[in-house]
Amino acid sequence: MRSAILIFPGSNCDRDMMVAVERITGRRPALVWHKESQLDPVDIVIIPGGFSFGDYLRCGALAARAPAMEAVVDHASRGGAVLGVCNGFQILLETGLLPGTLVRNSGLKFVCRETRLAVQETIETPLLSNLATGTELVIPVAHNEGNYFADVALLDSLEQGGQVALRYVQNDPARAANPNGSARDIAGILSANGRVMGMMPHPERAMGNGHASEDGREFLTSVLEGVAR
Amino acid sequence: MSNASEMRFSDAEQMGLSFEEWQLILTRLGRTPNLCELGIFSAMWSEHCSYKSSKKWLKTLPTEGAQVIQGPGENAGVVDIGDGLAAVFKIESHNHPSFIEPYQGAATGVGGILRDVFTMGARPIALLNALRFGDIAHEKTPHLLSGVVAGIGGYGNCIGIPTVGGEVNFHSSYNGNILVNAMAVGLAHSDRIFYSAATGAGNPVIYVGAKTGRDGIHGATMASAEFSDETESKRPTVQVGDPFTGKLLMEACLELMAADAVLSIQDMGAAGLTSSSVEMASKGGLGMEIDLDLVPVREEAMSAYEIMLSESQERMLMVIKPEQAETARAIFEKWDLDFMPIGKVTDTQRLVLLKDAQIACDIPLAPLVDDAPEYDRPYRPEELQPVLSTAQLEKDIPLDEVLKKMLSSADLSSRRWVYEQYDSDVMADTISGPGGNAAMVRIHNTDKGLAVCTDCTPRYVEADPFEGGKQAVCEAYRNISATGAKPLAVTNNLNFGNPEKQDIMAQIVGAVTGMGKACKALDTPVVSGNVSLYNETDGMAIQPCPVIGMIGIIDDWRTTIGAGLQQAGQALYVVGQSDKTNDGWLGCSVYAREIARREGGAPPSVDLEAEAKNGQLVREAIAKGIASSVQDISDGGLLIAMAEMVMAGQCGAKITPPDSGSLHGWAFGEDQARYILAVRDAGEFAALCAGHQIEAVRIGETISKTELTVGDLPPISKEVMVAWHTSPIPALMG
Amino acid sequence: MQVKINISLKTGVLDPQGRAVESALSGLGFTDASDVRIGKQIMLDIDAEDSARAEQRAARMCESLLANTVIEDYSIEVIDPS
Amino acid sequence: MQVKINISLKTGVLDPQGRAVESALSGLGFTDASDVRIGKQIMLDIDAEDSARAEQRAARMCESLLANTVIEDYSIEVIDPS
Ligand SMILES: Nc1ncnc2c1ncn2[C@@H]1O[C@H](COP(=O)(O)OP(=O)(O)O)[C@@H](O)[C@H]1O
Ligand SMILES: [Mg+2]
Repeated sequence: MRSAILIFPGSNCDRDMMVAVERITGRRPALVWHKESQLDPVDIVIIPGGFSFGDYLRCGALAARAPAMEAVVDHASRGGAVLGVCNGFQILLETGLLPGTLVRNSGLKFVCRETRLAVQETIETPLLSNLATGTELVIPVAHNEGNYFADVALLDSLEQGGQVALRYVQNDPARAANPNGSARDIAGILSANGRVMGMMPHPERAMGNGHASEDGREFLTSVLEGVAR
Repeated sequence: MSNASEMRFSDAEQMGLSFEEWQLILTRLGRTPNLCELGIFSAMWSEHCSYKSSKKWLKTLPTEGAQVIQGPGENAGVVDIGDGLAAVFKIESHNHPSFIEPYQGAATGVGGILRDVFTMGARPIALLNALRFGDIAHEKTPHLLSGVVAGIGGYGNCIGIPTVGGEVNFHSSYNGNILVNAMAVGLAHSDRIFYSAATGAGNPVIYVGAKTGRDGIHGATMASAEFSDETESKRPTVQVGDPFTGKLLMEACLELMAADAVLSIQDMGAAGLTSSSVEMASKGGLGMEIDLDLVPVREEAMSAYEIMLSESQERMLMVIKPEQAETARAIFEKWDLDFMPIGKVTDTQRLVLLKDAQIACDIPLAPLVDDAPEYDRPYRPEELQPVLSTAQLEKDIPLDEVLKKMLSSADLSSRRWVYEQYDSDVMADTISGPGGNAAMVRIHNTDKGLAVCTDCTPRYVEADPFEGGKQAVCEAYRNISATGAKPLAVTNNLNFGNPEKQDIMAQIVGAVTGMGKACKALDTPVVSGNVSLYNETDGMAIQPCPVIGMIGIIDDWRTTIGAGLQQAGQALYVVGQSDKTNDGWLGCSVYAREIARREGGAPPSVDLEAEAKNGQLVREAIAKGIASSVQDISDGGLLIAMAEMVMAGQCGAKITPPDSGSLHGWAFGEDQARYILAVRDAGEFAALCAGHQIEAVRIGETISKTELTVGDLPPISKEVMVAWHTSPIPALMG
Repeated sequence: MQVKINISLKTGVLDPQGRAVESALSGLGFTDASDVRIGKQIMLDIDAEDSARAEQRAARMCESLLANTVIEDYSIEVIDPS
Repeated sequence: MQVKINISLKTGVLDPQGRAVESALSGLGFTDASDVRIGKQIMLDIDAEDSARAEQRAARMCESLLANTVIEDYSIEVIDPS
């Protein structure tokens, strides 16, 4: 299993993701600096969370124009797998590898809390291979702009096309399931070919071993085993 | 004032210097200073940089111990945590800037304290804060609270250091003077700590980081002046934080330090280039020469005075090994940061500044540092407050109604609205974040955990500065102990009013003395700190707030436990309470303020020996796996602590009040040195207590229903308590 | 040449910030405000011979970075065609 | 009445966002852009009799919420005084 993690100035979950992937696969991912324009062949590229370029202008906008992202677009166009988490999701949207956009949380505040996700019925994808539809996972979020927005036509087509991968569902009965106002409770989506996924929750922060939940490990294991096949 | 014209006393006075200080400058220089020189003196001699009112008393604090690698006097304190690692930490205030511009003031406070920590070669691993706002109903409070919290999150979340703990309280004395104290904790190799003393005459002095602008000029003197409505309207140029550049600067500095290129390094905090250059040169017993035309600036026509006193953020000054200059430059270029040799170390013991090919400043360093005025300010303690009896305070109100009022009071209600705006999980080593006792972060890749917290109870300090100073240390000690970690050392932030007033000075003296005594008794030396005085508006002083930031260490983070009750059928004990204290100490308590509507009265006294003994017992009960949850008893007393254990837990509790005495005193009294424990095995626990010669009182047991039952009173469900507890702040903030 | 670029959300695109500001305004008693939308204004200097050329360059910058044309519109104004 | 409010940082106040955008532009080959400053543009509807009154209300809104007058300046334009 060969993986690569992109690093932009301002990325801050790169180490966390590296530790998580290495723990699962036993192999350290390649770390790719944003100025590099070439990618060695890998089974998956992971774009980690953080505040690439300070979130300035629009989240992910400046990172999406970095040389390394051209290489990622190439990799994806050859059918390569890509996972973007949090800021990584925002970058994938800015690059156009995924449709729609993420806007400010409806509460207009940064939100860091546990959420419960339900795996949706999707098109064929290696990224959710081990996870049955309906599987529920407790994984935390931490973001300012995680409110997924698309027009009704796009939302309908995502749903009909099986591109909605994860939705927020009730966790704490005393609180709303959806932490950010995201359209139709969407927490993660897939590209039309099922090989690019973006999600707001941070699986690398739910690895057991001192974390409140171990479900992120289950999730990442599914992703990594799926793309290694 | 123009740079060329000769300065007069009136100019010095405008900068906050006294006539004696002005005279001293004339004598030391043997001539009249120019504007730039006078600005440098006034900044270095300001309260903020020189600690002139507090130094005498700070010297009385215990600063030594086997665990201490570096005590006060550097950018941050350094404590040995074993395995070749050290914890580097400090707390710092940003009170005045945060009142003027809450978001940026708080954000730059976080940025500044982070620089203090990574300047020493440590990678920051945790952030905390201690906040005080005015009355929750005051018109400015929501605006200030939301701005400060967003600013703290804005910086910490972006730079990627988890904010894991802190405290927020409200009191009308902070209506015009909020407190924003930020603490950072970092991790370094104990043999690779970096210091600020310049070395080697001839070595290059390098400026790195962001460019210099006209931000916050004379912030250090502003922080040392009393507030009036006039200063608010003057609105000095506010510093703007740039956490993105801060992150790049942090990564670049840590990379450069790993490359073995740095000889000495100092961040540019208060008084910017002035204090950094003066401190580096004077600590090294050397001099420095800087060409101000080489300083990267982002505004045109900046004068020597402005460049020296700018408080632009995200900047550092370093002395590097000359042969490593190119390596260093390459690292900073990689991170897109300015890297500029601006001068050199000299052996003249003078600070010489060039501007436009002329000498803009040439002053001996000794007077700037050694002659910085040190005052022995007179003080007159206020008379001690009377002890209020339970009978004087107890109100005839049903217990559940009191519990409701207390849980939903400004000071005891849940802070979830606040801490959910902080990324408390980034770095993926947070074992327990905000919302419990002390927070715990794992030492990356090891079994060890670092417990951290901030604490102070201003109403106690106001009523009795000495006991209140002791209590702040003890409360932190209890919070650390309740996680199972061993308390190691403290940093402190002394927030007080105007020290020129004798009653305020007496508060400082009392609190520092009490704090010192407690730190000594508990073997938690003071390794760093900060002082913020003149927290007054139009003559109204704040409630004194000497905040303690404490760290502790646990050998195996897996053994730590939380406050939440885990399993039904376990015995609940109170440690530190004999049957005799069942009457409870209500004076100066939250109960007294919220229910009896009476502030003041003597606070509970603090028994340092009991604190040490009880803390030791609790840590052992955790280490041996006897206790399954622990909560220390602080604000609001036993019943509040018990309610918190139910709200955070998986099961409920049924407890029984004593047969006699005051029910409210028992439930809400704030006697010190106490903890509630849920234990797996009552027999083992009894044996442990007997071994320590400590009496623990069994008050009840855990039950499977998630509710709290007190004696024969109707049970109160967890859901109801959580609703009381979590709604007040969101309701206020809309 | 100083150029001003206004970037606004396309109609139909959710503007949570605009909404929240509107409700905050009404909470402060400004019930006469409605339809609040928040956009960006970018001021910059473009080194160009004439204003037509500056405008052209600005448009290029918008297309390739400054605006997210999926959800945003932009307009350009050359302020100081000196 | 439609009102446009521009909010910009006061001169001298650091604009980290503008700086980052400027360097991204130059990385994309737009080396002709400099001095990038980013502000906000707020569009809103104000229910008022005339444009003088609308402008007055907008100024009040800026002072009490929309602008952070410690570090920002604002300007108001009544667009559609119909
Ligand atoms: N209350 C205090 N207790 C102990 N040490 C203190 C206290 N206040 C300040 N110090 C120490 O004095 C030194 C100067 O502090 P400060 O001026 O805040 O540093 P900086 O210039 O980095 O902000 C530091 O080493 C700090 O730890
Ligand atoms: Mg410092």
